[in-house]
Order: sequence, then C-alpha cells, then structure tokens
Amino acid sequence: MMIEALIAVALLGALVTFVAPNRIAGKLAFAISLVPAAISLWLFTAFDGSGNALLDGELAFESQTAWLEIGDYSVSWFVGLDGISLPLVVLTTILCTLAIVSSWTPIDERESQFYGLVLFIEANLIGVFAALDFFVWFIFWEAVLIPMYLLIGIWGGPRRKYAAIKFFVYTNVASLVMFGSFIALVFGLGDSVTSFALPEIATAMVNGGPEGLFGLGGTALASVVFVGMFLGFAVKVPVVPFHTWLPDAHVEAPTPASILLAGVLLKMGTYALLRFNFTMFPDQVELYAVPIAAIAVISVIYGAMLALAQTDLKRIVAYSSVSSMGYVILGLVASTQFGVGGATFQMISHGLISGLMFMAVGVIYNATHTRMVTDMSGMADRMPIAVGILIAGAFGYMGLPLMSGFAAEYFIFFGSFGSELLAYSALFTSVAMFGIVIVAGYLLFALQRTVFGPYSLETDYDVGRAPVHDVASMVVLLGLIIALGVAPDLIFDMITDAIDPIIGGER
Amino acid sequence: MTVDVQYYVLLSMAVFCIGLFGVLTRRNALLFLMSVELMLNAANINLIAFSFYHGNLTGQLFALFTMALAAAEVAVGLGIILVLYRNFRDVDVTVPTTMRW
Amino acid sequence: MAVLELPDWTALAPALILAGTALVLFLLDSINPRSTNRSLLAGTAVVGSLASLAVAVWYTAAGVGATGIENHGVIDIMGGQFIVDQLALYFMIIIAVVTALVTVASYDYLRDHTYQAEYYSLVVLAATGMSTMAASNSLVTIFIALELTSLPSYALVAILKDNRGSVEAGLKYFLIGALSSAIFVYGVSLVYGATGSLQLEAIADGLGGAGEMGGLLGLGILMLIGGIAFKTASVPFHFWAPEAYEGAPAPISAFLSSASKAAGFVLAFRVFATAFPLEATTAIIGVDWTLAFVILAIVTMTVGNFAAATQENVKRMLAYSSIGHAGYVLIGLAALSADGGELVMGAAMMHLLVYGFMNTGAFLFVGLAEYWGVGRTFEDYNGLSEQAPFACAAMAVFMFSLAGIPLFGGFWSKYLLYTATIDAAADNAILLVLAAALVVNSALSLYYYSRLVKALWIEDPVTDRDQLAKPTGLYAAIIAAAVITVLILPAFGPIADAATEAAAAIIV
Amino acid sequence: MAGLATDPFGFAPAIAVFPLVAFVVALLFGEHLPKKGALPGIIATAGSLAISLVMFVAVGGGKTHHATLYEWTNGAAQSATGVETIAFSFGILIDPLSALMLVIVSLVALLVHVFSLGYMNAEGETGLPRYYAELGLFTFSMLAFVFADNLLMAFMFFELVGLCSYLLIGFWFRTKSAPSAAKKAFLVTRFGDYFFLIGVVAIAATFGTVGFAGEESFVTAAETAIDNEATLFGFDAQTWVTITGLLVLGGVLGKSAQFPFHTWLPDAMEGPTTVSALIHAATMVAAGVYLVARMFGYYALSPTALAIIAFVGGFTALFAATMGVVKDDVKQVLAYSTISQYGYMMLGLGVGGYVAGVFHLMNHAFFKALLFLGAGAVIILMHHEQDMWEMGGLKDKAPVTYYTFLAGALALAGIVPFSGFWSKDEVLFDALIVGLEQPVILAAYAMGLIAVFFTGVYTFRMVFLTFHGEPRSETAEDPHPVGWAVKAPLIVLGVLAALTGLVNMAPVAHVLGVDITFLEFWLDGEYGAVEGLTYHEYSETVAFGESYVGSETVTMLLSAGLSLGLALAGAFTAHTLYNVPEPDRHMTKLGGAYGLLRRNYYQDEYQVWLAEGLTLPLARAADRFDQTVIDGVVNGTSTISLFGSDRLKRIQTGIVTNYAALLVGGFIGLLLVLGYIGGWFA
Repeated sequence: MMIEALIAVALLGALVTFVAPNRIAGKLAFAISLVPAAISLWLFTAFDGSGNALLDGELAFESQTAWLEIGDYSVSWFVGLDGISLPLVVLTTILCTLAIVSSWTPIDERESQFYGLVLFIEANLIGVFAALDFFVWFIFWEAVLIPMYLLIGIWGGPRRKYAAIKFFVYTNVASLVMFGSFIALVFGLGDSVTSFALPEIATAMVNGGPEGLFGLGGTALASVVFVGMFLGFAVKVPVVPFHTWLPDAHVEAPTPASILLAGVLLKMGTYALLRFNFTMFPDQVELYAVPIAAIAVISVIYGAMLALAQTDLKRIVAYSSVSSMGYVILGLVASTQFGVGGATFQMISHGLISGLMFMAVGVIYNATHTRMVTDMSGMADRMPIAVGILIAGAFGYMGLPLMSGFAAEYFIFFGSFGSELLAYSALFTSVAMFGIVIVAGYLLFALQRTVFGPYSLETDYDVGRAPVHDVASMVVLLGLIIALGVAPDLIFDMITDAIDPIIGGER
Repeated sequence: MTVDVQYYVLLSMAVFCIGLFGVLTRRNALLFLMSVELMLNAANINLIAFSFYHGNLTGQLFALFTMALAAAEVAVGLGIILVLYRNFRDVDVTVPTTMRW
Repeated sequence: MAVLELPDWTALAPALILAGTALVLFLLDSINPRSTNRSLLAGTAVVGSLASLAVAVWYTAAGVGATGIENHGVIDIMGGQFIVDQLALYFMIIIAVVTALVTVASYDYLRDHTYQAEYYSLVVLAATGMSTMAASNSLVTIFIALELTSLPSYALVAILKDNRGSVEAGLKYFLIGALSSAIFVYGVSLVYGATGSLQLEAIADGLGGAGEMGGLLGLGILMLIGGIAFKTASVPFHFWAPEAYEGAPAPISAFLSSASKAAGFVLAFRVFATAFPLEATTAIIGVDWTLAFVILAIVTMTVGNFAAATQENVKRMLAYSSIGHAGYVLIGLAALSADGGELVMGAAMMHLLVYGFMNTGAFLFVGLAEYWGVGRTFEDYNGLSEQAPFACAAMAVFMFSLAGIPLFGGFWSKYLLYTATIDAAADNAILLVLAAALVVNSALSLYYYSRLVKALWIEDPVTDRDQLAKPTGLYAAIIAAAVITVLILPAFGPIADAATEAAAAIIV
Repeated sequence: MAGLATDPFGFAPAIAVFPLVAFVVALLFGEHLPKKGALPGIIATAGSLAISLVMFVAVGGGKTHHATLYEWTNGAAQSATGVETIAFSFGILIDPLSALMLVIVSLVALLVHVFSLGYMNAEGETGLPRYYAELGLFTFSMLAFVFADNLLMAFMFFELVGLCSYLLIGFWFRTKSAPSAAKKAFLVTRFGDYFFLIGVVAIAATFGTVGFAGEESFVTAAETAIDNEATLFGFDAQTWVTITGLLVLGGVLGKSAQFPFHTWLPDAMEGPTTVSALIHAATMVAAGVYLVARMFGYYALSPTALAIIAFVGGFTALFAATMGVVKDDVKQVLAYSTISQYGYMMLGLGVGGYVAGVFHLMNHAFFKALLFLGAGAVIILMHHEQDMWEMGGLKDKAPVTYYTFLAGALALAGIVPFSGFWSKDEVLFDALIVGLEQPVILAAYAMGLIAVFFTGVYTFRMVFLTFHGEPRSETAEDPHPVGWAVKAPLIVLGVLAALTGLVNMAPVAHVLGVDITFLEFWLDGEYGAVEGLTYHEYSETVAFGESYVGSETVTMLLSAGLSLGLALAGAFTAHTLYNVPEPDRHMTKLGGAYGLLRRNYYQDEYQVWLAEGLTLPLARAADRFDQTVIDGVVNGTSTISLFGSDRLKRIQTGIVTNYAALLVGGFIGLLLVLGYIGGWFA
C-alpha cells in the first residue's frame, strides 16, 4: 500500500495546490512534496525485494487488485518495486521537491496551477516506475505528457507553443507505435498469457516467445515487435535521429520543467527499454546488438558534437543529455552485469547531474535573464557560490572521478568493452568513450566564456548572490552526486541484483 | 393475367432514378422535395409488388406508413423552406453557402 | 419491487416515459405558447429524461432482457416488432443521459428564446424516437422510429429562425436526410422483396429463400447501410454533419452528435447482427458485408480527422471530429467476424457511451462560449482559462479524452477498439489496414485536440474580456460530464461487462 | 594510538586525509582564519610529511604495506582470461618507490605552502581561501595517487589532480588568458586520459584485475597470459599487452607533457608561480612518469612499448630544450626545461633504467621546485615582471635568491656534483648501453645527449640575464624585498638540489668499487620491497640486450664525461653570449630557426586548428544538418498532413446539391466495389 500512498499523496496534493491561492502555492507544494520524498526514502531503507520484478523476483511493496477483463485478458492494478525501479522512484521524489524549490524564483504567474501540475507529474512518474501491469504502466506513461505539455506551453519561453505541441505530438505518436507493437505481441503470445501483467508476459517471452500472428512466425513477429517498441522508446530517450524535440522542449521549458524533463522523463524511455526490449527479447537483443550499439555510439558522438556547436547554455545541456543517453543504450546492449547495471546507474546519475546543471543554469538565468554564452562573462565574480556549484556539476558531467558520473560511465565502459554478446564491443566502446573528451570540450568552453574572464553582461540586470534556497537545493544534489560517486554500492548492489536475471539467462 | 414481379422492379428503379436525377439537378427546394417523393414512391411500388409476390400484407402496410411519414416529412420540409425564404429571399438550395470547408 | 409482475409492454418504459414527457410539454405549450417559465419547462424535460434513465438503469440492474435463470430474458413486444434486451437498455441509458445533459444545459442557453416549450418538446420527442429505435426489431418500426427522430431534429437544427446559419444548417440537414431516408426506404423494399418479411429474425430466416435475388438483396443491404450512415454521419452520407453541427444551437449539436449517432449505431448493430448473419448473408450476396463497413470506417475516420485538423471554427472542428469518431465506432461492425465478435462490438458500444459524455461535454462548452459570446474560432477562445479555469479544465479533459489519451475514459474504449481490431486481424488481414488507419488518425487527432487545449490554456487572450458569467445549468452539465469522463477510467470494468454482454445478446 | 609502535602503516591513510581536511577547512572557514587558510594547509602538509617520513623509515626497516582500504564496488567480470568476478577498490601500496615519492610530494607541498605566505598573502591576493583549498585538494589527490595500489584508483586521482591543476591555473579567473590556459591544460591532458581510460578498461576487461602488486596484479596475469600464448581480443598476448600499455601511456604523455601533448604546460604558467612549482614542475607532471615506474613491470613485458617510451622521451628532451633557448619569460624557460627534463626520465625508464628514471624524477622534483620558487622570488623582486630582458644585476641585491637559484641551475644543467648531473648521467648511460644494441634507442640517446648542450645554454642564459649584468629596468634597480617565508624554502631546496645527487653516485661507486648507490639498493629491495616490484626483477623482464664500449666502467666514465662536457659547453656558450653588460637576443645568428623556435615549431597552431579549425566547423555543420534535415523531416511530416487536411476539407463545398452528388457518387462507388466482388451484375 506504500506505493499507493506515494501516488495518492502527490495526486491529492496536486488537487489541493491547484485550488490554493497563488501566493502560498509554492511553499505549500514544497511542504506536500516532502511527504512522498520522505516515504520514498523510507521505502529505500525498508526495501526487502530481490531479483528482477519481471523475471519472478521478490517484489517489494507489491500490491495487486483486479481491474477489468478485456476479452481473454485481465487487467489489474499491479504495482511493486525492485532494485531497478526503487532508485528511480527516489530520484523522482527528490528531484520533484527540488524542482519545486527552484521554481520559487522564476515562476511568478498562475503559481497554484504550476505547482499543481508539478505534483501531478510526480504522481504519474512514480506510477510509471512502480507499475507492473502494462495498462497501468501505459496510463501513467501517457499521463506524464499532459502536465509536461502544459508546463512547457504555459510557463515556457518565446517559442513555447511550438516546442510544447511538438513534444506532445511527437512523443505521443511514438507511444502509439510502441503500444501497437506491444498489443500485437501479446496477441502473438496466444494462450500462454492471460493478463497484461508484465511479469507474466516477460516470463512467457523468455521461455518460448510468441507463436506468431498475421502469418508471421514467432521469431519474425518478435523481431518486428522489438523494432517497433525500440522505435517507440527511442523517441522518448531520445536517441539520434529521433532527438529533435528535446532541445526545443528544453530551451523553451521553464527551469523546473527542464529539471524534470532531463532528470526523470528521459529515464522513462531508457527504463522502458530495459524493462521491455532488453528484458523480454533476449534473442532479438542478440540479433540487433550491432545496429543498436551503432545507434548508441552515434548518439554519443553526434549529440556531443551538436552540443559543441551551441551557444545557449540550456541547449548545450540538452544535447549533452542525448549524448549521455547514448551511453545508457550502449550499456544496455552490452548485456553484461556492469553494462546494464551501469546503464541503470547512469539513469540515476544523469538524473542528478543534469538536474543540477539545469538548476545552476536556471539560477544564472534568473539573475541575468539570458542563457546565451555570448551575452555574459565572469559570472564567478558576482555569484561565486552558485558558479562554484555549476563548475562542480560540469565536472560531474565530464565524469570526474568520485562523482556519480564517472562511476556510471566507467561501469558502462567496463561492461561493454568485454561484452561477449556484442560484436566489436571493444571498438564500439572505445569510440563511444571519445565522448568524454568532447563533453569536456564544450563544457569547459562554456565555462570559460560565461563564468570566467572579466565580468560583463549584455542584459542590464544587476547580478547578486544566488538565493539561499536555490543554493541549498543545488548543494543537496551535489551531495548526492558525490555520495554516489564515492560509494556507488549505495544503489549499485540493489541494481545488479535486479539485472542479474536479465543477463543471467542464456548469456 | 399477372405481370412478373421483375417488371415492377424495373419500373420502380426507373422512377427511383428519375427522382435521383431530379435531386441532383434541381436547384429549387420544392422540386428537390418532389423528386424525393418520387424516390419514396418508387419504394412503394416495390413494396406493393413484392407484397403480392410474397402473398403477405406486410409490404402494403409498410407502404401506408411510408406515405404518412413522407407527408410529415414534407410538412417539416415546407416549414424549413419557409424560413429559408425568409432569411435568404430565395428557395434556391444552392444559395445558402455561408458554411463550407 | 420486482419487475416480474409488470406486463411486458412496460419493458418499453424508458421510451414511453420520454413520450409522456413530450406530451406533457405539448400540453404546457398549448396552455401558454409564450411561456418563458424556463425552470418549469426545462425542469419537466430534465425530470422526464432522468426518470427514463433511472428506469433503464433499474431494468438493467434487475436483469430485464438479460438471459439466464435469475434474469427475465429478452422481452418481445407486438410479436417481435419491438424487443427489449440489454442492447436496447444500454442505448436507452446513453440516450437518456445525453438528453438529460442537453436539457440541463439548455436551461441557460435558451434563456431569451421565444418558443421555449416547443424546443423542449421537440428534444424529448426526438429522444423518444431514439429510445424507440434502440428497441425496434423490425424494419417498419425502425423506419418509424427513424423518422420520429429525424423530423424533430430537422426542426431543432433550424429552430433559431432568424439565424441564417441555423436555417442553412436545417435545410442541408433536411435535404440530405430526405434523400437518405428515400434511399433507406428503397433498400427496405428490396430487402422485403428478397426475403418477404420486415421483422428482423424473419428476414434472417427468409434469407434462405432469397437465392436468385442475391443482387437485389445486396443492393438493398447497401441502401440500408446508406440510411444508417446518414444517421451516424458516416462518409459519404456525412455531408450534412459539419454544417448542421456548426449552424445548430450548441446543445442541439451535442444532442445530435452524441445521442442521434448512438441511435444510428444501435440500429446498425441490431439490423446487421440479427437480420443478416454473416455466413448466411455472404452465401446469398456473395460478399462479406463487413467489407463495406471496413471501407466506410477507414474513409470516415480519415476524412473526419483530416478535415478537422485545419479548422478555425471550434464547433466545426468538433463536428468533423465527431465524424472521425463515427469512423472509429464503425470498427464495431467492420471487425465483426463469423465466430463471435462481441468484444469488438462491445468496444464500439463502450466508445459510444464514453463519447456520450466527452463529446456532449465538449459541445456544451462551445454552448457556454456562445452563451458568453466570446466568438467561435480558436483565436476567440485564447486564454479563456484565466477567466474560467474549471470549465476550461473540463474542456481539456474532454479534448484529451477524445484524443484517447490515458487517464480519461476515452482511452479504454478507443484502445479496446484497437486491440479488438488487432485481435480480429489475426483472421482477416485487411483489418490491419484498419488498425493502421486508426493509429494514424489518432496521431493526427492529437494535433487538433491539443491545439484547442493550447488555445484555452497556453495562448494569451487577444482581447481583454471582463469577468465571464457562470451559468448554473451549463456549468453543472459540463462539470458533471467531465467528472464522469474521468471516473469512467477506474470504473470501466462494469461498463465493459455490460457492453460486452449487450453485444453478446444480439450476436448469435 | 600504540599503532605507531607496532604497525606504523596504520596511519598511512592520514597522509592523504590531512590535506583533504585542510581543503574542507579552508573552503568553509578560510575567510575567517588568520592567513586565510594557509595555516591548515601548512599543518596538514607538515603532518603528511611527518607520516611519510615514518613510512620511509619503516620501509627502510624492511617493512612494506599493501592493504585495501575500501571496496568501491565489485561484480561479474567478462575477462578474456576467464576471471569470474572483479572488485574495484581503494587500497594503499607503500613500497620503496611510493614511500620515496610520498616524501618528495609532501615535502615540496609543505615548502610551497610556506612560500605561498610570502608569494600570495604578502602580495595581498584576493580569493586566498580558494587558493589554499585547491592546494589542499591537490595535495590530497596527489598523495592518494602516489600510494594507489591499483590502476583504477590511480586513474581516479590522476583525473582529480588534473581538476586541481585546471582550477589553480585558472586561479586569476578575471583575466582572459588564465581561464583559456586552464581549459587548454585540462583538454590536452583529457585527450591523453581518454587513451588512459581505454587502457584501464581494457586491462580490467582483459585480466579481471587492476591491481599493481601481488599475485592478483594484472602484471602477473599478463605474464601468465604471455607464457600461455593466450589470445586476447583477437591479438596474441604480447601485442595486446603492448597495445594496452601504449593506451595507458597516452595518459602519461598528457600529464607529463611529452610530445605531442606538451603544449599545455607552457600556457599553464598563467597560474601562480607557486602552483607552477608544486604542480607543473615537481609533482603532478611527475605523475605520468611515476605511473610508468609504478607499473614498470607491465611495460617491461613489451620491448616495443619501452622503445616507444624511450624514443618519445629522448625526442621531447631535445625538442623542448631547443624551444627553451629563445624564451624571454623566465617561467616559460623553466616550463620548457621541465618538459625536456621529463623527457629524460621517460628515456631512462624506456631503456629499462628504472633506477635512473626515478633518480632523475626525485632530483628534478627538488631542483625544479627550487628554480620555480626562485623565479617566484625574482618575480616578487621585480614587482611581477617576468620578462628576463627587464631584469639583470639582481645578484647583489638578492644574494639568497641568487645562490639558491644558482644551485638549482647547476643541478638542472647537470654540472658535477650537483644532483642533476648524477641522475641525468645515469639515464644517458643506461640509454647508451642499450643503444649500442638497439638503433632506435641509440637515436633517442643521441637526442638526449644533444639536449644536454641546450640545457646548459638556456639554463645559464636564464641565470645571466636575470642576475648578472647591469639592471635593465628601474624595478631591477631597487627590487621589492622578500621575507623569510620566501627564503626558507629556497634554502632548504637549495641544499637538497646540491646534495640529493650523492645518494646514487654510480660512476664513483664503480670507479672506487664501493657500495654507495643507495637509491639503487633502495629500489632494489635491499631494505624492503613488495614482491615483484624491484629493480632487478624488472631488469630480468626487460628484453633489451646491453653492451659496452670497452668495459662497463669505461663506458660509464665516457658517457659521464660526454654529458658533462656538453653541459659545460652549453654553459660557456651562454656565458659568452649573455653574461655581458649589454646582452642582446642574437636573433640574427639563429636566423629562420629563431622564428621557428619562438613559435614552438607551430605545435600550438596545429592543435588550435584541430580544435577550432576542424572540430568546431564540423560541429556547426552537424548542427546545421540537424536543424535542416533531421528536424526538417519531423516538421515536414506535420506540414504535409496539414496540407492534405486543407485540401481534403475542400470537398465540403457548402453547396447542398454537390453534397447530394458526392453522396450518390460515393454510394455508387461502394456499390460497384461490393457488386463486383459479390458478382451482382452477372
């Protein structure tokens, strides 16, 4: 029942905040959001699960109640956590709280609606990570888009309308493709499944796979579905060439939305890839390993190159997210303990680091009202602490040891370098690793231009110290980043425990 | 002496097509209505003929209903044509095109 | 109290109650034609429709029309001219609900309209026709019910006598309607010719003897489809819909696009499931009639959604979207297969129910906008959320629900249609095209639905308006519709069961 | 704590932890502390030095220490050698090498902290807490790197020192040049570290371990693999070891500023001179070389790798020395000399001269730190003027600075008996004896030898221009006085620079036949060492043959004489050219070469071009492609469907008779289709 509690608190909180008067909305939402954060941390300590949720592992905080019958299939409210989803839930609750805090300064109109939507999105995100029935998962998955659409659209930048509708339609279309493929798969499985419960489907897939449909043989169907679902999720992740919605969305979105978008929404895609494609289709993963790895490497390098060409701080971080997600794909396709585990670790790590980066950029933007690298220089002179944290975050992004980014990337590289499943694994890995040079290139370039050098600012605002609450929330993130970098086993044990069954099987 | 049913059917089809032709070509609302009446009557011919053919009265009964309802329809139609004239000063059905696309 | 003691004819009570209400309203009208006692008139209509709703729900709960020992079994009336089964009751519920919402909303919408009484009586009369249609079991009764629905509808669309739009809409609706009913009647005559009877089961029995008249029968069936396509606003009989919905008073548009459509579909379901069982019919006319519906469905949803995508007038956009949804529901017949198919038809019915709320609500919001007099285009709607957040939130719910985004009722029914199609496609590969069309159109519909949400919530108002009124009736109707649209998601189980059983009742 | 008595190594972690604490303290409370955080730093480094000395003594007493402090993580390995699980951990390895290096690092760090009191505080710099915090963080990372017991840990702190270097170079961030130099430094080294990281991953994925020492070390694993002629990643073990070794070498070249990654070091002089002394001369730059020494056993397995190391070293030594000859900025000269000196160490290690390399590393740490601090003192004297052409005649005005600087200069130039001579000579000797067998090595040796001459030239050019002759500017007339905080470190280092050479006077030992090559014994585990990490075990592994001109002693004396002669020649050249009242640049003598050298052989140009002339346009092109093509497709889809929509809705003409026509037409179409299929028209 704890998961229901989490979601319920966030949902009710959203309603309450929506009707609350504007001036107290921010503080109220913050207070409310502390509850899920606290609960999720408690869940983290009380976690007693083991194994993978889909491959008959021991679920934590499981709860299942029948919902309805669709033809021969039953749909049920089925939630539970394992070592993969729990850290993501914690990440979600923490980032939402911090996102709320970081919006105190920039959000100055229709606050109650804004904070209501943030809490609403939090509820859905938790649902996405906790759901174990396909329809429950899909409902939350889609429901996330609505508040994000509004957050970008209402409180966004100048081109917010274009960005919002692009984000909304693009990702929705992707979901449709994915949904279609998955339903086809379920029917293809025939009598071996009687419900949309993901564990049941996963088990059916792992031992036997589909019988076939539309005159396609079982394997052929599985392959088609695998591709369809991969494309569907690829948009969400996003991997090149389905990434173009991301920079627009990020640039136009208000800081808190960017934090959630980069911090958690992108992880939905990789999480789904892990849960569906890489858990349910061992044979197809083997079949498509090389092309997928190629896509991953392209995402890493191409994304980084794009970031190198940007002058808008947010655009830089946005494209670098594409690059970082490429690492995740590489780790997943490696199908080794360190590869998949590292990929999952990277989801968390990148969530924290990109969140920190967007916060820092947001703080600078709040003070200067510009994000253009060319418009400012020497910010370190005016807001030393915030800039210090920004630099720390940047180095975290570059994978500085003893910060979570390094742990994640090292795990992925180590896991994929020696992967037996992926051909040319060493080559792919080495090429992908060049990303760590490019990332250093564009981040250091941006730092040199913006925070160092003699102070100057194109826009006429007088820049003072960053607000305490912003600094505080950034410090929290930085602390987490360093903690995970120094002691990755805080979550890595739990993760590897959950992914072992995935790679355990025939590899 | 009896006539084969298919001749009735051919006749009714002819009438139906005439009515249809009228519907497609006449711009005057009243002529439009009349053409529709023709089509309905074509149906009636069928019904009566088949009623004989099958030797049950259902068809004839239905024909009666058709006439009655046709009358009602015309009544409503005339009402509408009236307001049409009131608003557009014309009973040409191609005149009102304020809403399109 | 048990239904058992009541005589059979009382099974038609939901329709009869509506008929009675209509008569009462006539009475009031004749007493004082100029009466502007809105609460009395609207009240009567609302009470009537709610009573009809209550009875229908009670019957369903009590098991009228449901087979099985503890239930009362299907009830035939007038030798099978009428039949009350779960299907009939299910659609009576939909119709009663929509009527109730519409009449409640009309209370404010018609506040300075001269002939109040005639309006309400016509509405309830049309509702009676639809309700009867749900129970009609013979082409005769069907035709009567059809006309009983259509004639008041024509009048209602044109009821704003001095509004050119309304009149034009009425004219077009009427002309196309007349043409379609002529075609329908001719089809009836042909079917009669081929099978020698008009009562649906009898037709089914008569199919055997229609050997050499296969062509005639086929043409007849096609013409019946035409008549039905008109009622459900399906391509190519849809041309009246955009204008009629745009020109008519918003509550009437809501009424026609939801209830009338539903009535048309119950007709289709009953006629084709009962009178033309697949194999038998195919044996005679040499072609599987579902093919016709496959084509219609694809064309209809495509035309509807594509035409809706670039509309500037909100009401017209909704009109086209309503055509698109007709296309979705047609899947219920298109994906029907010899071995069962209650799932797909049931899905179609669920969609009609949900649609009854979300689409009615959407049109009623347009009614609210007309009541405010803010204008008709997307631009005019810009930034309404700042004045009326709750109504706009409701509208957002309707839009997302229509788009089939999860979290709202529209999701289940739409995706059930989809899954059912995929399911059936396993035997009939052409349905894959249908499924693909469904996906493509859903994707497109996302664009224009979210475009309206964008206008309401994201855009800044072009003109600064003063505070907007909060008419009780309209608000009540809209909020109610929105709340139910949301609640349907968790509470979908019973609906799904009811619909599936209702479908199973007629699929032999 | 009775720990010290029983097992001194219990305190080993504290060596690194003290500076870390200093970092935190300075960062948080620096503003409010006296001396702005200098004191915590000094105390911490003093503490580290003390414990390091304890370690040194303990090792001298025959003990060594190898322990895992903390397991970072562990998991399943996919090692090519069939190891099942792998653990990544932080551990301490204290053996002769690391103990020696710990002392060097903590000592120099302490001295630099003290010197900073005079150089930074006294000069009224702002942001001192930041300065001392970063200094502390650096010392922590460096010391941790030194006692790292595995490759991954080494890499981690290798990166961290890189970060500190970045921060400290950019200490004066309000200028334009400093941040740019910092960026360049980090990027170039990062480029090297890219290969390093591949190397680490490759080694871990190959052998399932990253340990330096013991049975589970990747060195041992590599040996076994080679003995079993295993095939690793499609190569035979030998080749694969070479490949991975060279990958790791990438990081080494980057950090130790070896060709072609040397370009960042001169720019790094933008940082405070104290930083240059500590990081860019004595310690961080040494990290690369130290790493080679640390995993020498691995390189010893691959002659190819060694030869490459030697050649790159020799080449860099000469290459950088020539550039040093024409620089005007005293710090620039020192920077190039640093590059050149590390070239020597690489040469020494490359030819298997493990002792020689480490010996030179130690000596260089002291005399180069000395020279930089001396330069710092000069800069104070000159009111932050660094151009040697503005100086002159400081000899009499600042005697302490002069004589200590001179000691450093003699050591650098390799004039007997100063430390530099002994180590450089040993390096060259080892190179020579191997070179007589291996032409490549011989070439490297030749370059190293010629470099000796240039070293002499630029060193004494520097000395003469700075201290001798007449003052060439009014600041040189009456220099700013320097305090004890400046002088004390100079004196300490001066003494060390003069004397440390005496710990390993190989030629003397040979001639007199007495065992005074203490360092060699030290590194050879005479006193105590970890199994497998000793000089002779390395020498056994190294596959180079050696031969002598006549006898070993003859060769030794020959090479010693040769190098000494060249050094003196260089010194004399400098004397004739620059030790005159009115020295001039002598551009004309050098002619075209002058310009070439001033522009550093266009090394920076082509690297900048790689970054800004090639990569950036490429990125821009990618961006344009992304915006137009990829995003164009996305937007195009919607545009097309909307266009279709606009066309499609036109069928609703508004004219009702058209509707009727279309309706009937559609109906007939349907009729035809079904009728055709159903065969109704038959």
